Amino acid sequence: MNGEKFVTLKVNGKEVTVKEGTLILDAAREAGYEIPTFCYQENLSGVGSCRICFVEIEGQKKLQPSCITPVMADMNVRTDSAQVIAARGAMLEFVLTNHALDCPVCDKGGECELQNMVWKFGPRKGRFTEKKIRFHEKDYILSPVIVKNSNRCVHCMRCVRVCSEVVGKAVLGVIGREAHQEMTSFVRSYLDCDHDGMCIEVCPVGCFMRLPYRYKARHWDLKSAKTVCPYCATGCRMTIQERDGVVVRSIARLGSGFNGRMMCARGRFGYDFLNSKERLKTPLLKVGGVFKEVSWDKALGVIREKFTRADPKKVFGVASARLTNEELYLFQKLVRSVFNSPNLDSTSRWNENASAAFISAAGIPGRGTGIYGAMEADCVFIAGAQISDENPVTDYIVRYTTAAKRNSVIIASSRAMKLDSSSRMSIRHLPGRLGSLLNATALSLYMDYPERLEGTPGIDGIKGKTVEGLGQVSGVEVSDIKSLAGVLRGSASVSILAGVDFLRFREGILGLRLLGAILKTLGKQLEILPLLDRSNQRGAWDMGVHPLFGPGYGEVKEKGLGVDGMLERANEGASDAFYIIGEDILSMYPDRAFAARALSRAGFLVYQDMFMTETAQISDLVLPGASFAEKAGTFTNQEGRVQAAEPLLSPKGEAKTDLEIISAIGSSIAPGFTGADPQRVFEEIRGGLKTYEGIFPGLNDSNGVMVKGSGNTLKEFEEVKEAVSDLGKNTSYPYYLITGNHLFHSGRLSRRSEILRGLLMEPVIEISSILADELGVEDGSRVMVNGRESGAVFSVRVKKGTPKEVVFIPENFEKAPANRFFKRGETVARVNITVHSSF
Amino acid sequence: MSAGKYMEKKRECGIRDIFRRTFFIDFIKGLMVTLRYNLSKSVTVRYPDTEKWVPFPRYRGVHTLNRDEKGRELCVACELCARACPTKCITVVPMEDDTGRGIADRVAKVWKVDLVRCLFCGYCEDACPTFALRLGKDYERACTDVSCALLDREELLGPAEVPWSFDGGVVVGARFERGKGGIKVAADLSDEKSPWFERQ
Amino acid sequence: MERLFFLIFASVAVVSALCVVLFRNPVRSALALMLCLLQVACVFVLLRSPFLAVVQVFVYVGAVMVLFLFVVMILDIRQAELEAFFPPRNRWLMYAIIPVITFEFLLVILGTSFEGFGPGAGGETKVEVIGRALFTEYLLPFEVVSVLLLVAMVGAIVMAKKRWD
Amino acid sequence: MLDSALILELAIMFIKVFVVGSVLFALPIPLTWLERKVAGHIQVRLGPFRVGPHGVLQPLADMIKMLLKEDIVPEKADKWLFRLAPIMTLVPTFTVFVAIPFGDKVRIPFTGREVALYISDMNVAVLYILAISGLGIYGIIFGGWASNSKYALLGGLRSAAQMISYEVAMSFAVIGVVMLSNSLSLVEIVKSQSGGFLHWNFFYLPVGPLWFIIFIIAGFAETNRIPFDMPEDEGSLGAGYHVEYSGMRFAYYMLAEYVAMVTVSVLAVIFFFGGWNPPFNLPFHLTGETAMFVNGGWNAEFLNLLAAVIPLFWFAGKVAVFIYSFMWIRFTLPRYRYDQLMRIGWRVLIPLSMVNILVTGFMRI
Repeated sequence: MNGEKFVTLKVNGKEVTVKEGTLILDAAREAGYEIPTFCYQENLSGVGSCRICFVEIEGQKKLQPSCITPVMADMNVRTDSAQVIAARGAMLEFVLTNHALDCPVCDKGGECELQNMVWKFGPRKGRFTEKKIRFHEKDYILSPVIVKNSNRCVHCMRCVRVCSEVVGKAVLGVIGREAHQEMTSFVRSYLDCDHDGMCIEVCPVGCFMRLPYRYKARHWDLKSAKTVCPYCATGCRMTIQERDGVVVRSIARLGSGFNGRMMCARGRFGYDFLNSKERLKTPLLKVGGVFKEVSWDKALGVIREKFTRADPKKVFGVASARLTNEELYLFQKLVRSVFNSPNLDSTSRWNENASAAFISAAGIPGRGTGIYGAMEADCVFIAGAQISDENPVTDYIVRYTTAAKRNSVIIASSRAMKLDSSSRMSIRHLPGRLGSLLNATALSLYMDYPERLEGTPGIDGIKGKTVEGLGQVSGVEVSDIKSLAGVLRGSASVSILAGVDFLRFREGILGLRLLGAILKTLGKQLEILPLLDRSNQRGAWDMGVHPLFGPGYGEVKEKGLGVDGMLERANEGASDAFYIIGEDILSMYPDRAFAARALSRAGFLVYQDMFMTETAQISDLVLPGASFAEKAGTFTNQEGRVQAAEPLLSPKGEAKTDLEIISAIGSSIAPGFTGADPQRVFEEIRGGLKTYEGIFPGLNDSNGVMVKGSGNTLKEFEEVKEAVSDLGKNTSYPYYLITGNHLFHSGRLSRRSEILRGLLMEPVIEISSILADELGVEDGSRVMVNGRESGAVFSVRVKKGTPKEVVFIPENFEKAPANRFFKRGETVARVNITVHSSF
Repeated sequence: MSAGKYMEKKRECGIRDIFRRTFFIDFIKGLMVTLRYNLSKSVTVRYPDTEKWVPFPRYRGVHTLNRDEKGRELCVACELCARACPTKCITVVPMEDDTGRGIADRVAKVWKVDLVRCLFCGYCEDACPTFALRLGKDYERACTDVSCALLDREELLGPAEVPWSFDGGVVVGARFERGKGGIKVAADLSDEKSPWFERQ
Repeated sequence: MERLFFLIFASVAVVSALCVVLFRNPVRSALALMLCLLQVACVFVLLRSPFLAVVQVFVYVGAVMVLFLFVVMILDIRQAELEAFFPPRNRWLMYAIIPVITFEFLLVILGTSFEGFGPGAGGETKVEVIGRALFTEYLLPFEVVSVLLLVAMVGAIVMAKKRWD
Repeated sequence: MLDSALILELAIMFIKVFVVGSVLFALPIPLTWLERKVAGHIQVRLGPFRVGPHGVLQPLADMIKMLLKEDIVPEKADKWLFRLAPIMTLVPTFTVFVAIPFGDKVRIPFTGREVALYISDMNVAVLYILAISGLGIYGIIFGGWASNSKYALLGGLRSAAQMISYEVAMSFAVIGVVMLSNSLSLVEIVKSQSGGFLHWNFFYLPVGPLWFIIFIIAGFAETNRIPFDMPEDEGSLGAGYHVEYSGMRFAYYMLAEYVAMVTVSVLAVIFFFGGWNPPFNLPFHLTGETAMFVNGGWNAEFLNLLAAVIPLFWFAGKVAVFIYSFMWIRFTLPRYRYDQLMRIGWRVLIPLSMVNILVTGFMRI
């Protein structure tokens, strides 16, 4: 970064000074000249295959492809000479010799790069009269979401490069040579990949196409809206497009968000839950055990009656972390100032003390940390995250940026993941023993610099332990710990990507804090980036939807109860009214049986969501809410990036946006409550929260706006008691069950998407290859998984590199809810697995 | 002639002129003209009772969707007609279907035209890459409710009353039919008659 | 029977004559006057003078009354214009003249013997008879009346011409 | 007092009035159809063709339409006069026919009884016709005035001015005819023209044709037909005096117009073309006069009947020619301007007729 050299060259007579090693293409673009490109794709390695980007360099007889030629000092480049222009036309004519001219039936027609380029530069007439090469007569399907037509291929290889360099699957390759070259999967077989559609998005022509969007519309028919992906906290900027009120695709565009063209399968294909027929359309009131459609006035009347009569101490509110910032802010205002209750939370999966401690340890109240900034560090330490499954796009970003920068990626996880292949070191620890690993690393560092690290907060807790002892507890070799400590010691800057496993297992938060403190004391430049799994989790915390702190992490008068506490109180019968927005507690709370029992005693239960979820079915009043595509607002992703979203549709039937509903409830109880104008609410947030002061996220703001530091710290949570969980030894249930989101699913919302269900329908269990060999099962085999109180049949996915004792069941399947295997207070469930014979 | 001034025709006072005026010669000439027309054959096309005008091939009437010689739909639902339409009266929703046409399995699920908005400019015809869409020779669209102005794929794909092989530009025999569904003028293409401009 | 017809015609004539004066709308008055004149023509027919009857209709009803109507419709006679002819301060004159004229009429009617009036015994009066009488016995009065009419016409044209200039 | 002869007389009279009245009422029905057909063919069209064969039922359809149409009386109209006016136009046009002779006296077969083919032969018939037809103007003036619409009023006034202007010329032309025939009775006038077409007033050269031209021009003007249809000038007046009328009341005006057209045609035939007289001296049994005296036997009675009917056909044929001419001219000539119309009336026709009277007078001496 220092000591970079700059060179000066002339582009069309204009002097430009750029870094050494810059491509001529980038230099010319910086100078403001247009050079058409085909095979060139930002962030991918250059191949220079299409030769569209030819430029003339003084002193060189031949034209040079600018996308792979670096600049040299005192070059004189011409991008618009007659020779260059003739060459462009000739290259396009050449590309068209074998390109099937079936634009009228091609899905890409109208937004095709080749079309645009020929229109702009190309020959109006080709001289090629021979028969074109046809690879096949009919398009063939590569995956439930990808369809392929090789006749249109222009051999730019973008798909192959993106597949291996960004997605890391390398399932696409080149078959054949020269004009017969075809980019496809091995023997055109069905793809076993992330199904993220990156190959579709980068394809300049209609070679890779979306199967769900196939022959649905032309891009000019579509109405678009910029929004933010609702599935995880990576917060990908995306554009959803509808035709005749039906959302037909979501795309990510270059230049419209930090994610560029990157999106995962969920974001790119999970839009169709918006069109679901099962969406709730009217308020439903349970009368005599049966839901009856009622009017909004009636529903609001019932709410007013029940909530005003309730004891404020016995009123509970839970809002999903998928709502917008405005809605979350208004929700906490409703609960705190209208219901006068301190009891509110934004998630049902983890304890409020744990989350507060994590927030504090990960420095979330501070300013936002950009992922690209974090990736500048010498060492990237990813801990407690199932990043490839829960935050796929973060995974992509980590992969391609570290590949280019060659910095060290170290992964600590109890489960193997795709990113392992891009890492310098992958450490497998036992589930729930991440804390011991971190402590061991901290101890190792402490032993290197005992004087400098003396007095670091929390260091006393590990003083009496040994690296070996802690390593044994965590199930990690001492040498691995030592080398991890070595890499950290040798790096000038360290980024820690801390995932939600910290919250799921609760151990390790102190370790994270300790390690962070040690690294800071050692003078390392440290960035901690939380990796979260609900799209607006960070926003929910920022807005103070948490029992222990208020908006902007400010103090609250009275600390309330989190979901744990609420359910406990409800179970005791001390609940009068319960207001839940979008959080399917029943299917997400880790102990399903307890949650069901508690909610059935919860007094008057109001549930507000888009679908009739399991929790909705046991509630007393169901209010139809709106999806992200139907509301305007802002989202704050895991980095602290605030992005605005605009509505594309209007809510279905009589449904309303959650902001409107919250506002209506508020003003029905307390007249004068804030109105349902997102703009005004955001202004209120901006005025009240230091974090959001002066933030004006715009729709065209491609990178969003980073939040500022709130100035508040959550010091009091630093001393959270935390013990190493007892994994126990149980021979009848020999395997540790961990859970999380699957690559194709996020919570239960994505299960409403037909396309995503087409990608993964039945419940799966991920087991290690060693275990698979032992059991004699392979991918797709069916096994019976038994917990102490329940069991279910799963389809097997074998994962190499996972420890034998660890099995993973995604929490997304309604047929086999993972939370059935859990008991309250227990973070790692024990199960046994037997081969299920369907005969 | 000076500008802006009305010059009265100079009065002639010759013998012929006096004769002309006295015996109303001009008037009688006029009467003879009208009498000649009165006795001549009428040029009226007896539409809709017995005759009907079939327009020339370049006439732009109601849309037709055509098939190839094997009877397969030519339309590939590319939506270019809808794009080209200045009044946005065409709606195309494509779908995939096995048509046996080879790679172009794209066909129209919905192909609707709203003739109330259509101005018969023919841009859609020009835009069509497969010659599937042509403006036909049908011009009878009067009915008592707007539904007959909304034509969909099934109606347009049906055999046209005047096939493309028939050149047009002639008057043919016709039959006026009044049925439950409304009125209709059925043409008998084999019964060609002279066009009106060749009559008298 | 003839008497019956006479009574009908006469009474309608009287009533319509009253209407002429009493209607406020001049167009209706003209209509009533027309009716009155038609009744008189009918009475002429009863008196075996079809020629007179026809001439009455032709001249008075067909021509004179149309001109009256023309004037009424074009001039739009209203109260104010009438008052130009009869200023309120001169109205006593009108009230004075009316009884005088009435008295004169009564004198003439009472002083006239109506013997010899009524339908002629010799059937209808032929046109030839009238023509012969006019051009022989009453030639002078006829010519005098013609000259008078000519003078009136010339005078009217002169007056009209004056107004044009 | 009422003996059987008188009753029979009255009965015959009623029958005659009834027949004439019904024919006159029915006549516009074929005439409107004819007018449309003539218009169509002159314009190289077909005219009405869809209601009935060759559209003959079109007038019936129109009549039904007229009957069913709403009778609108404008709010600001003089309602009483508005309702009265069409009747005032209609009545005189019908009354004129009291004096029109359609034929001479005929013998009814096997009875020996003579019946005149006219309602009344009055000795002032010519004057009567002029006087009565002049009354038709009132309906138009009152209709125009009562509508309380400027278009209608202007139409009515134009009509009145036009009729008065041309009444003079028409009267002169009739005086000429009276001078030629030496009688005011129409029957006499017709009879004076018997004996071949050279005896017709039209062929009393040189004044006969001139009288006819004056008469027919004035007749066109009196009936408000093209080229003198200023009162209903669509271009400047909407529809003229009847612009506010609808339904049956409008139909009355139309009826009156057609009957007036028939009247002028009939008068032209009687005054100038020998009425029911045939143009040539035909065999005796084909002319009315000679057949009158044949008596007895089937053959004779048949000839009698023939003799009674044939003149009617001559008369009707001549009238038909005139009616066709009316239509023919309508679709040949354009409309005059109002000042042109007045100029023709006052500056051309009236001086011309005065000169013509002098010439006729000298010729008759």
